[in-house]
Amino acid sequence: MHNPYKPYPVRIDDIQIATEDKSLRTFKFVFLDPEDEERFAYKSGQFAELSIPGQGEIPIGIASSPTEKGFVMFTVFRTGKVTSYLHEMKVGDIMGIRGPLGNWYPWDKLEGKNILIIGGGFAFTTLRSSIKMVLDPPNRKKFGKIDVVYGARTPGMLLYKEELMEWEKRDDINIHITVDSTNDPNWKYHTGFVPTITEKVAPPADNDTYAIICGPPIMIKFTQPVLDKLGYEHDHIIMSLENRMKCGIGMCGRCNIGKELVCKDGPVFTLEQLNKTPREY
Amino acid sequence: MSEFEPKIITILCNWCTYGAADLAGVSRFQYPPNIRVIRVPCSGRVSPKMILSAFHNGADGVWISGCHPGDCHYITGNYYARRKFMLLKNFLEYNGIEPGRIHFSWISSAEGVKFAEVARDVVESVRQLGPAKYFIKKELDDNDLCSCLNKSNPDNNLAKNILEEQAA
Amino acid sequence: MTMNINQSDINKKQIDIINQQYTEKIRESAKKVLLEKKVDVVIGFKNGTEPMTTEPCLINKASDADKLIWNEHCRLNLANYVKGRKDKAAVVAKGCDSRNLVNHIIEHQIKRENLYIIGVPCNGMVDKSLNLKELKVEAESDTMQENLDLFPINRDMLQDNCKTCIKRNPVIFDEMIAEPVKEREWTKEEKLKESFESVNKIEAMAESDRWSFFNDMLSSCTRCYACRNACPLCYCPTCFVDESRPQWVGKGTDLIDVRTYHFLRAFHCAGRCTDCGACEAACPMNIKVRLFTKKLDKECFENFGWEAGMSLDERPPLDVYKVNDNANFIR
Amino acid sequence: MKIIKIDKKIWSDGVEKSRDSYRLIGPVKDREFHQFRELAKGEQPDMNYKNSRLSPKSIAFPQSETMFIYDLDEKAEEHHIMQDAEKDYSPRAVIGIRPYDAKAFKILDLNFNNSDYQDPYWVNAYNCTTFISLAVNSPDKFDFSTSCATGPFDDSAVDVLLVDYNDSYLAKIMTDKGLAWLNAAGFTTKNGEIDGAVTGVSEAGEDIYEIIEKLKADAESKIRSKISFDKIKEKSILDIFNAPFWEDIAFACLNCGTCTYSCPTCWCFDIQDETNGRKGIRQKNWDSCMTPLFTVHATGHNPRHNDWERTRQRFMHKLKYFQDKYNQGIMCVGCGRCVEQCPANIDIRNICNQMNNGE
Repeated sequence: MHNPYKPYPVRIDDIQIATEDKSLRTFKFVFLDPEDEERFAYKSGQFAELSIPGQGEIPIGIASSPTEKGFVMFTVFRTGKVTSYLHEMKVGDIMGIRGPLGNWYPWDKLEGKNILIIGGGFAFTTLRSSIKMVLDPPNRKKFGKIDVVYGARTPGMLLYKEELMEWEKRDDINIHITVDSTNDPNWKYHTGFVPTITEKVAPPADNDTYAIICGPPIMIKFTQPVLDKLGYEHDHIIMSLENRMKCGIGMCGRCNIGKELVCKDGPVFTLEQLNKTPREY
Repeated sequence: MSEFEPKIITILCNWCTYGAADLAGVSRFQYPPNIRVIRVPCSGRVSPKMILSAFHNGADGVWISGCHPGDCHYITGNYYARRKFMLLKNFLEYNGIEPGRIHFSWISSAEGVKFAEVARDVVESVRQLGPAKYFIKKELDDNDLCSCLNKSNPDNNLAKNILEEQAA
Repeated sequence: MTMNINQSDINKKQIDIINQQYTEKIRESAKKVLLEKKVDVVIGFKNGTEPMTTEPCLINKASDADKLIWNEHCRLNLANYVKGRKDKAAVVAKGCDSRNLVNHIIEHQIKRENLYIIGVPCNGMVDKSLNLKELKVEAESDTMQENLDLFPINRDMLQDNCKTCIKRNPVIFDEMIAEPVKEREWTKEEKLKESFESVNKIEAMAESDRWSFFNDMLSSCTRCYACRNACPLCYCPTCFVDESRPQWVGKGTDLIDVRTYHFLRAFHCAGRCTDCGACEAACPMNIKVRLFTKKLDKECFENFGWEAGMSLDERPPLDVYKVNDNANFIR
Repeated sequence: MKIIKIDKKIWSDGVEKSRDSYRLIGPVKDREFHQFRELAKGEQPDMNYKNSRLSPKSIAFPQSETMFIYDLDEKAEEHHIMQDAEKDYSPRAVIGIRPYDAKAFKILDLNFNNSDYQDPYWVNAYNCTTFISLAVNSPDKFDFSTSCATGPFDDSAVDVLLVDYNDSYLAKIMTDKGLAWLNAAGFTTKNGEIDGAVTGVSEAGEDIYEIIEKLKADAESKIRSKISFDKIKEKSILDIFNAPFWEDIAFACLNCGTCTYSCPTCWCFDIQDETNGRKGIRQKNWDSCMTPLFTVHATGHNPRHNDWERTRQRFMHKLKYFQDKYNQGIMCVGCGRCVEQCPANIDIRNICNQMNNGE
């Protein structure tokens, strides 16, 4: 019997400081057993449990794209016991990864559609995975127009800045970067909160346009009315949730919102689905 | 027993006894190497959680030392600590810990000699008692064989007997 | 009416009469303070869903006042239900509840002016495990009511802490629903001997016996934390058992972790515990957890002459010191 | 399905004999209460027990179970890699389990064993267990199992249902697994023959079905508390979730874990690492939706911050979410443990009826 609690052993291959305040680091992991990489086949939007023996496990969205081979990547905010420990770990250290877990953004349904991706702060990880996947040449033609609104507090808090700059230059994706504020006189992108920028740049709502939102609760709270105003249907608004998790496989019982388990039935839900559940997230 | 070398967790206040330990060191007063020093700002900072943690993790004894009454860097920290320690010591003993496992002292930063002397006494007293017996976390291992059961100790009905006796 | 009644003389019928009178007075007071808008809510007991059970309840309408009751099964400590409240609350309080209200006030958990204390002179609470023994009758049996009618309340039937109660009447109150009951008068020596008898017995054991006595006593503990949650003293935003950096207590079933939990929980109540017995009343495994807190009560009484919750003007013993406190255990 | 009659005189010898091929688990009195635990050699299950204080779910879902072991010593081989803990899944028989407690295993199985994931610790332990159940002739006053699609004589989740009848146990053999245990106990011969083959055991006569039906009807008639949940199913989750009665229902609740730990169908758990020196274990521990730590985020945000919200979660899970998710009734077998043990008289029967009938 496959044991879903057993992590695949991995080695830390690379660690990059991701933001100016050093509260986020990006880790690249390599599977000790190359066959585990195949077993770990994932889709953009899924998450995994990072497992550090002696410390515990944490559910983190997968930031690498299935089109990137040879490693999996996660960007982790330092906050609790396990993440603090992880931030102290070094390249070459051995730990575990358990997954992939949860559902993913509905890529089948999104084929042939325009996609508006809205991200805020360090919830941009699975969105980075999504953008990377969509921009992969064999995939790009499957989708319509791609717009991305991504905001952070300051320029230094933007994740994956080099990639953002690259995407900025492309003409098969519209990147709208914004920061809450900056004192950089040369800042040539947007300044302002994500909902405001979304209202300005979002493509018109129609049956062929879907919005994917991932960000802090406050951003989601104020973006949703904007999308309503723009006329986005609730089944066209796709959101990714977070809740405290342990097992990641729908058994331990803590992450539920109503009868849905965020770890297994989610983390991706349409707003239409969420409207029917208690807001316990 | 002669080969037994006790491990003593020693919690010292920064302003007095830690200084005394330093002084004992630079003055080359001999004291046994069995003590592992943890420095805290004040003896008032010491919590019972720390004492039990020391025993969980294999300490054979605990020694806490701070400034003499009236000399606290924070004026009154050790006065409060004194009341707490008295209850703590008595409560530990009530739970079954032997009296010689836990020690308290006031040693000023000028008392390097006293530091070495008390260190020797503490180590000796714990050595006499032998390795710690209580509050030690067990070796971790697969516990399946007992884990399918609700814990129970059918042979030991001590509590029941005593309580019944009390009820009678 | 004065109720100078010797516990052992009270039988079930008398108790019923007292309960009836108390209940009526409590309802009357509750109605009055709600109608006069002296308080926003009244916290008291209502009947439980089974005979000999009660449930703490909150009412905010005078028309609901008739839900309130009083009997010898009102074991839980209602001070536990007022901590942190911001509104004005009336609380039905027996002696020990009032002592815990005093604690709350001096520990700044609640303001005296937000409380209206409906004082209840207490005749003691019946031990809940007696219910099980005496009244574990089969569902088809009609003997239950008979059992209830014949049920005499004597000292043997009281829960342990009530047997050695030092304050049956409320310490502070805004009104009393009956004349105070007689308090037991005893000397310090009598107290040390009788009130702490259970502790004295354990102290008399050999060290290793004490260790195994408590191991055995706690072997059925599931760490449901009912004892902690029923205790009015336990209001830390994060309990030490939930701390993760560092994690002081393991979360498995290791008996050492169980011992550690009970040790630290009791120690945290040192100098604050009123011996209200809510912890034991709540324990689903009927573990005598008061044997821990009672030891610390004894220490505080013996060394500092302290009994918790008896006065609004004195600080608890671990919050104060004397220059000449006992130091003979310190080198 | 066959019914045999086992004389009580030969019962304990048979139980002891079955030990050769089974680890035996049964109810024994431990201080005040009965508990299920592994029976020591020569120890018999107490067949006159009323109810065990904790449910027997720990047979396959222990309060604390080691999943993996690991070594943090970099010099050790395979350091920092989770290794499977050793397990003993040799056949176990649980003797005297109440029919509704056995039924609870079916409910837990929905959670731990589904088409997407299988919890190997649960699945293996459940599969290796034979349920020799004992019907309840005299249900106690907290029992409301008949309202919960089970009951004192429910044979749907057991391998053998024993009925205490005068000087005998009537054994209803429900599965091959059950027959195998009866064989091991020597109550039947190897090929399942009975009549005349074993002293003290006889094939029950035709009238036995009627006798059992009568005992069953008697037992069921003694159960007086009833709950209904038919209307809960029809209402929307949000309607019940937002109903005005929750704060009132939950006022007395202490948010301790008594109900969740004693409950045979509460399955929530936690995963924890424990390290001693360089060696450690990863364990699966019971957890309770009553504690704030159950759901608090690392940021400090807690979706169920208030005490009463956690109480609501427990009852919504058992009586509504479970119904909606699995369409197999409620997540409760009516054993009455939570009602009996709750320090604050939180009574699931009342709450269920309120959810069913309330606004």
